[in-house]
Amino acid sequence: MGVEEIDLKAEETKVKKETLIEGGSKLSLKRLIPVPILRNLLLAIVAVVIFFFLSGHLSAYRNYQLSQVGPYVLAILGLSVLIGQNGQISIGHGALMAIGAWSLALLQIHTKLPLGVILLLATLITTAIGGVLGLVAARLRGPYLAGATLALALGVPDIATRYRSLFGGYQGLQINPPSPPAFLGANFTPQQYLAVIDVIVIVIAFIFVANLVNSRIGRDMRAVRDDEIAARLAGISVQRTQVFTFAISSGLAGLGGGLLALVASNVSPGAFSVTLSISLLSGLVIGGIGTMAGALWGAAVMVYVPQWATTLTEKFNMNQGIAANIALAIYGILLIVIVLAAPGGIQGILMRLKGLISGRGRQRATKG
Amino acid sequence: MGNKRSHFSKRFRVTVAAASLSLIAAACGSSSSSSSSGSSSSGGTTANTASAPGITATSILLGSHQPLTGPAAPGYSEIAPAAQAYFDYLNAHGGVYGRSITLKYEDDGYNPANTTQVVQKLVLQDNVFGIVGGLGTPTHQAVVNFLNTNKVPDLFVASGCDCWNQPTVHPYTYGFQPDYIIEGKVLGTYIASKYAGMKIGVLYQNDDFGGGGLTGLKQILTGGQIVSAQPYDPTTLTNGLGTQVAALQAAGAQVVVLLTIPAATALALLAMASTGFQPTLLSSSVSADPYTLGGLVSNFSKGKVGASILTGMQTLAYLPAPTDLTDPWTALFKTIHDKYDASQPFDGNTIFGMSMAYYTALAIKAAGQNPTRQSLINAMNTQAGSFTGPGLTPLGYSSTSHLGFLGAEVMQIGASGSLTSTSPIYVTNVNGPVTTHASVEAQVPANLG
Amino acid sequence: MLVIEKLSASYGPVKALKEVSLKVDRAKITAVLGANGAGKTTLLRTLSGLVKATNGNVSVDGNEIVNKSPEDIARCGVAHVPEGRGVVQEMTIEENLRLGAVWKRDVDVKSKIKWVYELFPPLEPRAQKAAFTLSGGERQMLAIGRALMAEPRTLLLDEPSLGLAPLVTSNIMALLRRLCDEQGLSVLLVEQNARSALSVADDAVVLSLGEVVVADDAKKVMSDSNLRHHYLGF
Amino acid sequence: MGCNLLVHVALFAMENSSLQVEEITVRFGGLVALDRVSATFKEREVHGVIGPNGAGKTTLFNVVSGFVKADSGKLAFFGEEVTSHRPEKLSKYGVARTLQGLGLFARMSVLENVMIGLTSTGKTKGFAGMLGFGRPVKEERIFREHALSKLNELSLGQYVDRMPPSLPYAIQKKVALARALVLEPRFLMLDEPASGLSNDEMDELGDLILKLSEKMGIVLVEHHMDLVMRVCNVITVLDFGRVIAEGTPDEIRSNPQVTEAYLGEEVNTN
Amino acid sequence: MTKLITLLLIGASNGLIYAVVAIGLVLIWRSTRVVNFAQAAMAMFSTYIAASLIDRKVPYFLAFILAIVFAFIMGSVIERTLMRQAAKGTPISSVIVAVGVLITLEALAGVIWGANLRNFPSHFSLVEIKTGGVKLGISPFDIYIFVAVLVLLLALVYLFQYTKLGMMMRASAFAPEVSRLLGIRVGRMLTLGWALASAAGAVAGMLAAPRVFLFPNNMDAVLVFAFTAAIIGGLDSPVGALIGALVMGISLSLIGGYLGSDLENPGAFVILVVVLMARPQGIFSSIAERRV
Repeated sequence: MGVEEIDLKAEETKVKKETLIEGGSKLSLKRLIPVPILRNLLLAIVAVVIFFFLSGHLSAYRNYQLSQVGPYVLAILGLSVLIGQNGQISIGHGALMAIGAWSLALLQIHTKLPLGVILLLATLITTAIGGVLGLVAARLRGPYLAGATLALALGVPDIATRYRSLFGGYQGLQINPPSPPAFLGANFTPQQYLAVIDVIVIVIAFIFVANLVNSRIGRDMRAVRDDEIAARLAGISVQRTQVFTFAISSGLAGLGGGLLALVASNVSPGAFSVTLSISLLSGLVIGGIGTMAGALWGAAVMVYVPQWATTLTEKFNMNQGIAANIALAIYGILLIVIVLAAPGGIQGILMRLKGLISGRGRQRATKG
Repeated sequence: MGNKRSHFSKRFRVTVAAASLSLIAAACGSSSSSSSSGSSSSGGTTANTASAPGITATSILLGSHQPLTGPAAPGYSEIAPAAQAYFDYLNAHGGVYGRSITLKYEDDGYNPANTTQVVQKLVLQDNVFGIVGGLGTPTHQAVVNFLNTNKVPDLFVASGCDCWNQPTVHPYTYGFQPDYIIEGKVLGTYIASKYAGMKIGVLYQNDDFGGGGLTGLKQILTGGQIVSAQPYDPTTLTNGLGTQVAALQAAGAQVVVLLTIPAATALALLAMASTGFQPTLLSSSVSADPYTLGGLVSNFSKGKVGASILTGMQTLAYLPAPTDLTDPWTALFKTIHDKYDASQPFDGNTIFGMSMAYYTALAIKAAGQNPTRQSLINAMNTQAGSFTGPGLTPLGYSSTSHLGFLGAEVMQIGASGSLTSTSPIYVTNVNGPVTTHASVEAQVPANLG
Repeated sequence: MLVIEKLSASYGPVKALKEVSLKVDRAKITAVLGANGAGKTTLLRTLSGLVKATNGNVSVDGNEIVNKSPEDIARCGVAHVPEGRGVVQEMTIEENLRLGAVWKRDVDVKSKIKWVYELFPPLEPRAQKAAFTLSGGERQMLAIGRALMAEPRTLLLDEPSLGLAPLVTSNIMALLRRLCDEQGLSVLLVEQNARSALSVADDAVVLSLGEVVVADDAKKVMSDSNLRHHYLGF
Repeated sequence: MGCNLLVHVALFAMENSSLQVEEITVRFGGLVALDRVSATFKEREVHGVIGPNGAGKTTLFNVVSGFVKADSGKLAFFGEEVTSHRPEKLSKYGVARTLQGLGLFARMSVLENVMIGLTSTGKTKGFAGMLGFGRPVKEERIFREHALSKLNELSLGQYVDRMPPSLPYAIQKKVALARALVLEPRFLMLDEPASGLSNDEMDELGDLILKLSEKMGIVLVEHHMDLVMRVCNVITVLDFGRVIAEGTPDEIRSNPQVTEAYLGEEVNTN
Repeated sequence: MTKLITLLLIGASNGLIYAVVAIGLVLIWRSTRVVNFAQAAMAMFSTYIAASLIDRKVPYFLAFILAIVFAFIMGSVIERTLMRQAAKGTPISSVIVAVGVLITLEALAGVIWGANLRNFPSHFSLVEIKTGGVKLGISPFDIYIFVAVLVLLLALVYLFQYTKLGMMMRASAFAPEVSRLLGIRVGRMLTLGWALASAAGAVAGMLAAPRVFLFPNNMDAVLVFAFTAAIIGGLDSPVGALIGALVMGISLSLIGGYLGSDLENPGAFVILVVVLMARPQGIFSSIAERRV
């Protein structure tokens, strides 16, 4: 009834190479392997292999620390897609992590499915629940959405205490941490195994998210974020895009929750308090909103800074109760300082440094 | 120590001497290689070696996870400093086999995800010999598998969950305080003997603590004697307990059993005082520490309610009362507290922490001059059942049971916060019958070295 | 008396004012005309400090005001009546009027309000109603009345005729002339409604793309064919 | 004027090559924003809509593009009556609209901004976007080619990688235009395209509009009369929500009512 | 029937405390568009100041007033030093800075006063009043809370409706640009908004503490309920906050009493979603701000 739709096949034959972006000279891998999936797969395999060998040189505890970062990377990545790409806020991603964690726990207890399948199912369950919540979220804006999601973070953990026989009540459910398969050898610690699982899951999630962000769907998300009116004029359904993004974002948080269950080998309400949701948001801002690498920095700060602050305070021979509180204060002050000094987060600082080094700082510092 | 001793009563001095003797006997029995003379700090025919992770010739490093910050910190944050204070005292008096004990306790904020992290750090990074007094059910559950897989001794978990008593599944984990179900059974037995036929109401926390206690109560009080059982959620305590108390009152409860944390006990007392509901009150050992509660309820109403609201309330106890300075252990702990832990209050949590430290020292000593993780577990399984100290009731440790205190006695809170016994000591296990027992509280030893 | 010398300002990426110079004497009205986007509103916003000037000087009665904060400029006796809905809609008419002199200590607010009600009779019966209940013309009256509360020496008006019926517009213009004469105000009047503005103004400038293209006596501008060209395009 | 209206009503036959509004009335609370407004926008014609501030021009655009629902009246695209339509559907009808100001996506590159113009033709659904092969990738390539060729056509090729706020205003305006044009619409609705442009830039815009009108119908809301008079075939004049005149630029120029609406009445200062 | 009345009274009295915190949130939201997560910690900190003063034998009401003065100053300082700086970034930056303040203040309280639960004197009896053997279901302290909240609200209403200062604050919140054109120093009004919100928080803290005791995290849950209450009311409206808070307090009490206390938190979520689905901007908010 109107526009002639673009005929994919006919157009494809007319692809002209010379019109590719002027900036195309900057990265050669993109040219070498033009199909994203192959390019990303290659990068992913390289990353996993490198990590696999690196992890062998780390102590069990270092590996464990690394594995702790993973769950938060995924949850923050989910938040980053939601807030950074789509402009919706959530102070309730801790609750979505909880949903993923309990899904994983119940599946592990009641089925004999392999770990990978369980993680996938936990992700899908959270995605579905996130889609339903997204219907509510799409009607709300700004602080109203923030408040609703905060109430979600408050309410969800109590479901576990209410339905004790299923969800384990206040003390929650026990998870058997995955034990490394025999072929990896006797020296392969469970901590190393957890860290490797973490990295594999993160890499897969990053590939999917990167594809999504670089696809039409991702662009629609950003269009809705920047200008709902203009997006509607371009034919984008704002509501559908927002619901979809909320579902995807929830799925990532759910996957993170599943990993957290494995890493903490336990799922209980105490691990999913409102504080967790707020920390995730802080981690996102500290890492840098809207960038994928920002999720890594944010999660690393969440895990390492409190531990580092504790180690620091332990050096001064003081009452450990006071030391614990001083460590907490250091974290709080650092949070304020980073946000005030670097509104773009750590990734923003890195991009600026990179810009300074390559002399092209003006152009790209605001990307994302 | 010598100049200190002059402060103590004559009776106390006698006690100390006797205790030293009994300890020497125990030590000789446990280790043929040891001929420690009790007071000498470097005794033993062989040299001290770094016999296990966390152990050097001169030191022992233990670990623990505690809520030092966050909503669960109030009260519980005192326990580990108190335990460390006892170790400081012990170290100043020769330590164990000349080794000083350090307790490295890390903050987990009562968040199980953090517990896993700090315990992994303590075990893998700091190389502690074992974990003692890890606090909380959900928190400790997150690490119990890890500790047992790695064969790390996991002594005296500070939680009354029956889940720690699984010698076949968790051979390295041992409980400490009476199991919540045992407490419930003891309370039930006491009620059956003293308040037969009266209507019983229960206010319980909706977790393993309150739920376990209720289970125990119901095992004894069959029939319709329990007229109402009201749960509360610890995360919504800011809304008070008025609704639950109103329901208990409406049900006509004459005796109310409180299976509550101290803050909730105080809130319940407040709600009762405000509506003039005055049932006979009984509480679990967790719920009623006269010091803590006295401080909290003293200002309910200017002079009208005050600490008197506590008077007459009966609570379970398996350790001496912090208010009872005539008890030699309380007196000793108070002295230690004043010297090493003065910045913290002296209350039930202090007694708990120091007692736990005392039994820890006993266990390590029993594990031999150069203990290993396995020798510690062996000592727990073979000797710990007969350990005595500040505890009032026998301990349940054996190769087939990892229960700690097997019972409790009922104490009544007096006008000035004093506690008087109103029952025999009840002893039981999770499934067996409840019997009475004589107090096993030991005399205070001179030192452990 | 308002003197503007070579004032330049940018609005985001757009250079909105380019070296604008003009002068308004005491008890005179200068009309600023021009199409949408010519920079009229930016000129007023720069004068009142809401937009930072990139260059140039502005003085009011001898005080240099360029790039001072809007509140300080207001306290120098410059009142800016912004375009359209420049009233605080959630507050009552009387509160809006009180706001006009809120920083000034030596004003007899009661008699001043009474005076404004005399100037704009439709306001008085609705004194306690929220401002959003007013019609467009009444809002404009309120905005002007409020600006007068602080006894300003210089009045900056942004399109007072916007969306008003011709009769209302002509009433407001007539009143403006009267105020100017009686109070000795310097008035800078930005208008799209050129005829009505020129009929009360002493002088006029026409802005086009941020530049002054015509500056002359109002009567002359009225008959100037340049005006027709720059303004209507024919 | 009354006469004009009558003629209009008589001519309102569903023309299948035009956009038609008939007797559209819109009220906001007590305010009548549009009062029985009728107009026919034809293909390959530039139709100007002018009037003083607040005359209802943008409201008319909003009714046509679906942001505002008319209280009464009819709306027809190419002979098909549109009862309730939403802005999301506009591009399906072959109608593109620019927004007042810019309406660009500030944190997306110029290329992405233009690619958004094609998004309604995309077939990639939700989760499939996560796959790095197959249709989504192919589709992206096609989108990119289309957008690039449109950008090159408008001499914007050198800016593809830039963020709009970092560009001169005139370039941003052009990007917005490129986004509207990338789908090759049958109708283009331009909402104040010249605001903020210099004289030279405005001339260039005029040339562009004339060139575009060879392929599509253009509806133009604009204040700059130079431009309107130069490019329009037909002009509709609104004042206080009503059509006060319609005709060729010459007719409008000589219409006293229009002059009155724009210049206002003289004030009797006595 | 008695149960219902008891639940209603308990809910209303909890609701009043949420209301004071919620009004603090509204004050800050209206003037600076920041959801102040630090409100809870600021209230707690001021309450500790009052408690320390009372421990040093300062009379209750003097301590009460001194704590409010302290809170007032603390609020101004936080706005001037941190929030004004944060306002230059994205809206989320401001929220995160507020979270940073929350964490830091709670940690500092832990350092200074320790993590232990302590009591806070109620000054008035918490025991239910009886007249001629008939229980009234409320205690003198309940009446005190009611009166204190009423006084606070009336004081705020007086300030905002009948004083020049209040008028300037309202104008600054509704129309900052117009206000600046009228010579109002909008920046100072923002500082004052934070100061007043902080002072209101101190009142809430001191009213809540006798019943929930005092510890570094004692106001966290109250903040979450107060935030949901403010949202129900529409974040721009102090009256909305009061009504939202009463709705929240009473609903939670009824849910806890009839369905079980573990459904209170999920209940808060359900109530909020139901209200927001009907009114996405809260019940009392003014017009939505969307442009075409």
